[in-house]
Amino acid sequence: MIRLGLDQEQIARLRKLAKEIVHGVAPIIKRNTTVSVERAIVRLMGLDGIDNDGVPLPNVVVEAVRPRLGDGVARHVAAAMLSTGMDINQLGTAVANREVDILSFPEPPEDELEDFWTEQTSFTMERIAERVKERNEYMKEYPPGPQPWKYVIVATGNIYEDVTQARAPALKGADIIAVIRSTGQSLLDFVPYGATTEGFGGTYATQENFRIMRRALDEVMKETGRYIRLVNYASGLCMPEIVVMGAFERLDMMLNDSMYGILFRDINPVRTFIDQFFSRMIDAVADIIINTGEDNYLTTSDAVEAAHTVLASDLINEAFGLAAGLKPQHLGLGHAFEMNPDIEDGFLMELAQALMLREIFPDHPLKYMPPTKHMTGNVFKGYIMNALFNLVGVWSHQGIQLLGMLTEALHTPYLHDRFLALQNAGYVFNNARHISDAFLVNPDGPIMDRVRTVMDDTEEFLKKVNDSGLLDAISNGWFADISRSPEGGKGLDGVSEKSPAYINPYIRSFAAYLGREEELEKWM
Amino acid sequence: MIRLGLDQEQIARLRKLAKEIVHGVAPIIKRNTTVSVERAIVRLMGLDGIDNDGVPLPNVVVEAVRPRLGDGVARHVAAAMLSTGMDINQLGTAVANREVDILSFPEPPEDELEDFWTEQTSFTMERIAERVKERNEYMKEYPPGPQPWKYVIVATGNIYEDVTQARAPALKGADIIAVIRSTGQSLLDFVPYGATTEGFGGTYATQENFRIMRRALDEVMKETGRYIRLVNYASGLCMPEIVVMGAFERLDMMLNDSMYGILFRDINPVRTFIDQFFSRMIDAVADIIINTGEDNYLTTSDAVEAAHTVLASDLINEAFGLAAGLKPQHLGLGHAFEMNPDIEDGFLMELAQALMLREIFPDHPLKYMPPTKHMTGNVFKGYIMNALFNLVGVWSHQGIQLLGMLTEALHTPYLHDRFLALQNAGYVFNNARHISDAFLVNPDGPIMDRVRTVMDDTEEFLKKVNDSGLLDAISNGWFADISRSPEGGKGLDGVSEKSPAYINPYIRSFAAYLGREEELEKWM
Amino acid sequence: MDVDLRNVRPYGDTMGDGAVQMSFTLPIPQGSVAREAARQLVLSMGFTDAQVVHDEDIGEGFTFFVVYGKTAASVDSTKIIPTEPEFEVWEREECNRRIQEYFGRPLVVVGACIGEDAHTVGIDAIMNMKGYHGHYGLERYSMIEAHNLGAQIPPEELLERARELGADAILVSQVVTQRDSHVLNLTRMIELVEAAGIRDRVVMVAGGPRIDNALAQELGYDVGFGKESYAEHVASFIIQELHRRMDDGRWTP
Amino acid sequence: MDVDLRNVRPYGDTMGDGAVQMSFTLPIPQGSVAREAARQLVLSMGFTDAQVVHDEDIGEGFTFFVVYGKTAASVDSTKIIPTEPEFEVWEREECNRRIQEYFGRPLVVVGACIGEDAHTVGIDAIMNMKGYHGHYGLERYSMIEAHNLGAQIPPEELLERARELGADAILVSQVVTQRDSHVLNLTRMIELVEAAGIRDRVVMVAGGPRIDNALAQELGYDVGFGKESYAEHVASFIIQELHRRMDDGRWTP
Ligand code: B12
Ligand code: B12
Ligand SMILES: Cc1ncc(COP(=O)(O)O)c(C=O)c1O
Ligand SMILES: Cc1ncc(COP(=O)(O)O)c(C=O)c1O
Repeated sequence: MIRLGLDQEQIARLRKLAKEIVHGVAPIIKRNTTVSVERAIVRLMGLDGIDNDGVPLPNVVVEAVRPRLGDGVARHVAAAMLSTGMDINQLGTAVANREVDILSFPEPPEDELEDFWTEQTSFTMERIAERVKERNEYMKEYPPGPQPWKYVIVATGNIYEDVTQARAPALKGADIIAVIRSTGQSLLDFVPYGATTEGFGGTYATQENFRIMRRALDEVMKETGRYIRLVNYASGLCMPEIVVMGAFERLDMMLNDSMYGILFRDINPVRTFIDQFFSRMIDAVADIIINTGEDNYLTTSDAVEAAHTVLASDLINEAFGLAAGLKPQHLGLGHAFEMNPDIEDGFLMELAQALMLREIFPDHPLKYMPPTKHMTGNVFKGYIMNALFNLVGVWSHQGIQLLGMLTEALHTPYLHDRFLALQNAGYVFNNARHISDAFLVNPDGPIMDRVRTVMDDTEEFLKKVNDSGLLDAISNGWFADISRSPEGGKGLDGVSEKSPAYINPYIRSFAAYLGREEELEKWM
Repeated sequence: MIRLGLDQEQIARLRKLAKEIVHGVAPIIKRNTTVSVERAIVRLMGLDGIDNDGVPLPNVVVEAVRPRLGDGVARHVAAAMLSTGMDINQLGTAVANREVDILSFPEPPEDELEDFWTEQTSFTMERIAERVKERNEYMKEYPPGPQPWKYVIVATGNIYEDVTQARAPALKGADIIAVIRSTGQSLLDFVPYGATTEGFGGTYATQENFRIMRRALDEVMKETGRYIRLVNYASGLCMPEIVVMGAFERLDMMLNDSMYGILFRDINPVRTFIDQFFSRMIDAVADIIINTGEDNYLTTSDAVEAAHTVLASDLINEAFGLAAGLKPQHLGLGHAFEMNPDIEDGFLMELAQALMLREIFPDHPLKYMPPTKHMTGNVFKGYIMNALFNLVGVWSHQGIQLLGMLTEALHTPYLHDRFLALQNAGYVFNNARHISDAFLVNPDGPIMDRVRTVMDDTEEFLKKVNDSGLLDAISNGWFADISRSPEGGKGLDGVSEKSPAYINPYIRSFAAYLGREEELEKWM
Repeated sequence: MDVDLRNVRPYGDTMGDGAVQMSFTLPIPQGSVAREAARQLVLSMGFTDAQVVHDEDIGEGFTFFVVYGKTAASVDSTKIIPTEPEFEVWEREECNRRIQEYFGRPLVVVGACIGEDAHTVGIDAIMNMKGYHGHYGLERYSMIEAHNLGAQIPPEELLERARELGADAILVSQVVTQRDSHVLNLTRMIELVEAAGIRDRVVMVAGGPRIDNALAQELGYDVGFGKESYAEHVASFIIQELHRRMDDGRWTP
Repeated sequence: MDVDLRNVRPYGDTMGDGAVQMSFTLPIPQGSVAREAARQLVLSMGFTDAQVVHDEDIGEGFTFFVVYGKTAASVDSTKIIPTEPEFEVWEREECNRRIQEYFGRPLVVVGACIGEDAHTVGIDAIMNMKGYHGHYGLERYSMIEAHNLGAQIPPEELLERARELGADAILVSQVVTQRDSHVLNLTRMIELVEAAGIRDRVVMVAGGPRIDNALAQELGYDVGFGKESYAEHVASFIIQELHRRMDDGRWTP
């Protein structure tokens, strides 16, 4: 394995800055809750289904509690359930049918409540633990392929068509299948329900769709003897709820960035910071690898100039993630091969950055995005850009290699686009398998020049962000050349200040499970 | 520039073995002449044209001398010209028309002969020198592109169509255009005449075709400001004659291998050894870079197992070439990227070998052949194999990069196949321009393992060849798994033992020009 | 090179050879039936020769093919009327000068990427100060008042803002085309503009990598711009279109 | 997956969508006329949709295109009769056993790559001891006497040697196909065999990467083998063909 011999003290300084930066937003996270966190809580309790108008019951219940959301939905649900003896789904249906006024029940005695929550949370924890155990057993029996894991997306809009499009590549070597969501979903303030066949540019993330795809991939796993990981997207207005669904349906990875929704979906920053934190605690408990979206920065900024923002954001995502209880092996931090292909020595700069990230994040399953922005209708050129990308992937031991599609500039992948992508990666990975053992980096060469530039720029940038605070940095447009203010963006009305009566019973059990009571106290 | 730090003593041993091997065949070369050498002599004197049956005049004249070919055609031609006062073309026509009996003239006095040859050879030397000067001036005014030079072939069979197919890539970045010959030509014991439009899998090499293409490329040179090199194939039964034509028409490179014709065209070994020697002297005088054909070995043998035969043959070709007066900068020694793409670490082995050759032949414009044997109808896969090939090319500073065609397995290149090949090389070369400055070779890694294996195998192999002699080695099938005996093959009847009266007046003037009188004495 | 312009055919290595490369997938398992099916399929498209040079099982009973063929089809290139918009392209300064000269006031241009489409880079390339590939955007034109609303803007909102701002031109970007979502959105937008009775008052411009002028015009837009269009194209077109309308008396500044 | 086998069409991401990728060059300069010509050309092949996704000047007035389209063409895969030869493939030992059983003597097979074609690797793959891709060649078959004459063999010479050796089968390899040189050579060969009056006595086998059974049969051969054929295919076919002829009384060992 190649070593750059990076300055460990500088790395420590970078990490320290990132930690300070994220702690800067801890108070605002702790002070507030969101409708999506509250909906996630009732989902964790087992609430599912829709009302007669198709509104998901978690939305129905949380809407009903809305006037007193600051208390937390848990408090009112517990009171109602203890009073009526209903289970959570009965309660949800009753609320939907306006048979009960959820805010009308008396506060139950403290000890009864204590027992109630112990029972509820242990039911949830067991449900998740079962999935984790299942995954571990499967992985033992059907060991997944080696890294870089070959990751392909399916995006037909129709879950049944997606199954075909997912099974074929899984049979032909894909390690990970990601089901892309319909364009609009991340801005919906509810999670659609049931099996769906009508998405645009992707398929709705629903619990039933998760189940259908999980089942299909488990079948392939049994046919091929290889565990196939399933990914979906949590980012958006329902981030924590989708992670709950993923935890219940044994998804293995979730797109779960601390800032993507803010920058690329114009979701309110406060809303996002709260949502990402709670959802990542669930990921941690469910042993789900998160993927972050730094690659997106390079679609709006120049990849050469903005390289340091990627590293900076990776460090911030790491700091948030560690705070929420994730381990390095859960942190699929993002970066990308997005330089203009006409740049002299562009390949060397890409390689430099990939090697640098590998050394800064040694235990993290780094998520590496292929060329997208500079792909064109010249599918032949695109195919060799993907080959060089794959070479960097195997050379720098990336964890998660999102395979580049030769038709990236044209359409969501056709079946054979994915096949060709697998063939490309398969060829390059195998044919250059031990390339990192074959070479040492020239300490005076262009690789180290690039690494030093990016690291120094990152340190300066993080200092600046730390000085201004993360919210201000975002509103100054320092990330991805996009500016978002803490008072703007979608979903702000779903943020409520917690009342002194607020409870979220899962925090305690998650914290206990993760052994992080003290740290989490600062955050939630 | 990357350094492997090869064992210089071992390299010296390899060179010494190769030198001994080629000197082993010097006596046989010196003892004999061939019809093609003799035809080359009259061509050097200026003979050109065809008789009424379309037979080239050089063939007519040499056929006429055939009964006393051991004296050399020069002796008889001189006598005839001095007696009749005809110039060489008048004489040729007269012979064709059976107006003179070329063997009937008296031996002229020694001093008259001396003057005659001084005049003839200086006419020839000047004609060639003018082309060399022209090239040097053009190259100054229109500097050629940097190495690796991008080399593409045209092969329509029609010289006019070839011009279109050559101009387009030259405008789009090709540095070298090679006009491939028709399938049958190398086994013809004459050189076709005039502009031709009817070749199979290539276009006949004729002096007029050379002229047409040279003119077209000089035009492109003026349009683009870049000198475009022109290549043709000399190998075959007319090797020295074609080199004469190339020297006269300012070709810049010639395929001119010492063993290719033997192995791949079943041409008699003795004939080939003589022909290659004389033709390379002409190359040397005309400042023409030769290309050798070691790549071909890997089309019949396995590229992993036979790698050492490539290096061995390169050393043999070098030794022959240096003996004939070529300089390292004229030696476009061949090798190829021909391993099965399914091999783990195949890319590393290819890279190892390319770096090794670069270090063993530091001043030689190495000629690097792309994947051919393992190309299939999957043009996408083929395109990325070519990308990795190009990466090795720029990494190991190859001199002459024959661009791989994605349709290699299908047809001689279409216009856009060549364009895509240029785009592939252009992208990879530029995007990884200084890769060799970026890395050092791990002395304990897979690159050095491979290099050591190949060098050791080569040493053993050369020892074996030296022990048995080159002719026996060839007849044992040690090169390219093909066995050829010195008594077999095409063109043996064109070999004649020299009589004591033999003269080849050009040997002396070439030797003088090249400053190698002593060495050449051993050979011709 | 001798080209028969009335009879233009693909060129491989001989004029008129009709050489075409294709690749596609058939939903039948790899084998001789699939190969023959692929060959017949290509022949049925008017090819005189179809070589199935590669076939590969890509899973789930699908087979991927590479085919080289020679087509008998040709086009008469002398009869081609390009569907791309015809207008003169002026530099930024020239645009500013013409606006001053023709209209005597700055033009108001309002743009957005509509519907659920969140791709801003295209509309930004046209509108934002910094532009794209060294071509400054409309915001830098002294005689253009450019309002870029960004992405994921409902058509209703774009219309409302355009009316508020007194837009002379509305720029609509669409990047996502899956299941024809761009067609749906573009149609919705033009319908709203027409229903609002302001169609004559505004130049309607559509753009995006998969948009072309023919499609845009079919949908009722004045023009459509695809990949590699820049602010100067858009500005020049708008000026010339409004100038035309002024001449016809259909529009006054 | 729901496939209508009577109506098989290319598949991109929706059953029946007809998605096809193409690339080709037109001999007209890059620009809007060329792009429209490319589009019309593809539409004229029966495509319902043709997106010119890339066009690039490749010099000398030529333009290279990449086009994605949706074809309306389909094939009825239930009606496809594969043109590939139908016979049972037997392992080497099985072949030897059958020869012994059917004919009681070894079969004599003579092969060459004819004409100016110098590609030996293909015929070697079929005939030489070591074979290809782990499939031993005919020389290793104890009940086959294989004579490989190599490449660049004139058809006349191959015929003469075949007669001398009393060949039961003649294998003809052709790799170079430019300007249909393979057709010329294969035709010349079969004509010679017929003229010599021995056509019934020998199985005529053609092979090469661009040869297929349909072409070979059209030219008068018994069978043609393309890429990925091995000695066992050739041996099995020859045995079955001779056995058939024996049954018909057209041939005796
Ligand atoms: C960058 C990018 C993103 C970024 C967008 C960031 C941003 N703020 O814009 C992110 C990562 C967020 C993103 C997300 C998605 N993307 Co996206 N993305 C791209 C990508 C890589 C580049 C697009 C780009 O910026 N090009 C550069 C700009 C300058 O070019 P342009 O848009 O063509 O604009 C030029 C012209 O078209 C024209 N133009 C454009 N608009 C207008 C308007 C007017 C009025 C005029 C005159 C001209 C004009 O002028 C511009 C300059 O010349 C493309 C792939 C590619 N290489 O093209 C995919 C691509 C466009 N994305 C795609 C998809 C499907 C998505 C998602 C829907 C995937 C998903 N399900 O999650 C999401 C969701 C987005 C949503 N809700 O719309 C698909 C679209 C497929 C299709 N044809 O339907 C593509 C083609 C990728 C693919 N192969 O799947 N994407
Ligand atoms: C190796 C090679 C050479 C070697 C040949 C060495 C040798 N001793 O054979 C050398 C370097 C000498 C060579 C030279 C030339 N070659 Co060449 N060569 C190739 C190459 C790279 C591989 C061919 C090969 O060995 N394949 C492996 C064998 C095992 O496969 P195969 O031949 O298809 O055989 C299999 C089947 O087809 C079948 N089969 C074949 N024959 C037979 C016969 C029978 C009876 C049966 C049953 C089956 C059978 O079984 C085999 C095993 O499955 C191909 C490109 C490619 N990747 O295919 C070009 C290629 C064949 N060559 C080509 C050309 C044009 C030439 C030249 C004419 C170029 C020139 N003008 O100089 C020369 C001259 C050769 C001549 N006079 O014929 C072209 C042919 C184009 C065309 N379709 O017309 C190709 C396709 C390259 C290209 N794109 O231009 N070549
Ligand atoms: C971190 C992250 N989340 C989510 C998405 C997709 O989000 P959406 O579903 O909002 O399009 C992406 C897209 O690339 C991403 O990088
Ligand atoms: C050294 C050399 N000479 C000549 C040729 C071509 O020879 P011919 O014209 O005999 O096909 C080759 C082919 O690759 C070669 O490598």
